[in-house]
Amino acid sequence: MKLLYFAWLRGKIGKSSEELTPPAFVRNVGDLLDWLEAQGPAYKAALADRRAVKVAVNQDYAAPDHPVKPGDEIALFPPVTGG
Amino acid sequence: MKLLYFAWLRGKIGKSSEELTPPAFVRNVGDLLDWLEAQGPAYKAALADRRAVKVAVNQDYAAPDHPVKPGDEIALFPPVTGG
Amino acid sequence: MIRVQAEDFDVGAELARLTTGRTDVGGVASFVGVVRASSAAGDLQAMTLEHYPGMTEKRLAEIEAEALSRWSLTGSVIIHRYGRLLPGERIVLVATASSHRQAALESCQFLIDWLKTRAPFWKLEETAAGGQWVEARESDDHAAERWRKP
Amino acid sequence: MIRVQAEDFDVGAELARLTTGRTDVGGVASFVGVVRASSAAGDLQAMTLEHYPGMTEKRLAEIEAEALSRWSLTGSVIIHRYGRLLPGERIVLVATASSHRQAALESCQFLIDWLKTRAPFWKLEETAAGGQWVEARESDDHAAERWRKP
Repeated sequence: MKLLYFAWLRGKIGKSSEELTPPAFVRNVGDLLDWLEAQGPAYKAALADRRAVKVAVNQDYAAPDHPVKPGDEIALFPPVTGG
Repeated sequence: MKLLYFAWLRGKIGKSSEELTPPAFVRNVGDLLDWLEAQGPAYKAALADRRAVKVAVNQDYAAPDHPVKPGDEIALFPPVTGG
Repeated sequence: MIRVQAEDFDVGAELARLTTGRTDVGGVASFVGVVRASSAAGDLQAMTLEHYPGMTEKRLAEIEAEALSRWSLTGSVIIHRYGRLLPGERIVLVATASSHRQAALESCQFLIDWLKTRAPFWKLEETAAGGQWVEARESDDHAAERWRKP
Repeated sequence: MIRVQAEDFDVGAELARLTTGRTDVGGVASFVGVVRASSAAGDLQAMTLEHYPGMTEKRLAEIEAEALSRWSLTGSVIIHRYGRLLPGERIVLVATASSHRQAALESCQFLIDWLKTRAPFWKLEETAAGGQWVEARESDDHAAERWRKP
């Protein structure tokens, strides 16, 4: 699946996107964040405050129980501040 | 005093302004309207529905007990409908 | 700034004036009133706005001053036309600028609500049936009432 | 109509587009957001707006569709810029047109409130101390919440 990172999440993780293939037990957004957090100190720092991380799956806002699957575009970003 | 009439009050009274010298007992807006109403059928028709007549004395909205005196500019008009 | 005039106005230029050369403005809210072709009286051919020269300017200045006292604004403008206007023509512009969006949006709503019930303008609608003075609407009174201070 | 772009926009032209060639519009409400020079972080040198190409357009279209379903509007426009902007520069325009002023004013407020909490944009403020991401404000959440349907 394709991961996208925005704003300070992009800064902390150190890239704006990457192609990842999580293991099979990653079935939803919550699983994905748990797994990502274990991928190294940069991810751990970025995801430490889970309330500050919003997720979109295929460009729709998604809750932790939203399913994820190969081919999805999954974006992680802080609460929005436009307007 | 100078009387000004606007919108349908101007139409009913048949003029947009006039100089009038009411008798001494006319001391406030209410007195003035009572006296005006007796000045002929056009005035009577225009002032029949007193709630539909708003008054300004020297360009400030004025209640019936607002004093009037020689030299005042007194305007009669229906409720406003601008904007 | 208030203006009462027969001529049309340039909305873009008026709004730009509220921000040009300054960097303390966070938002500009505006409302433009336009002549509609359909009215309670039927299909409108034109609308004539009568006003009370002198008092109209005085009341608009007063309404603007009230907005400036209630909200922290960096600027405001009220332009109201008079005379004969055709459907689609602009009647009025109210615009407010502030460092904060909510102050701009609220005060803009306040200005148009108060203007509708306090500024001496009267609308005459021309339809195929002739000219007819528009009656004041209770809903406008209610809209203005909600801004009354306790 | 929604647009997400780096370039500035012409407010007068955008508002005129909502009324040109039609006579069913009674009012056009608008809000223009502008970069302020002072922020919580200090004096601002610039602000950079990051967005999520694709999702941003999708969310804005959704927010506009929601406004069109809640109010009887004759037209609407949302334009949001991205990239590096200097103090005094325009960030966003929302405008709504309706036969009735209240529908235009309310839906304009709704659009800017929802846009602030739902459209994927992030502001990076540049001050003498460096760049700092703006934190979401609770007051913006509250402003958006009041439009939630029961």
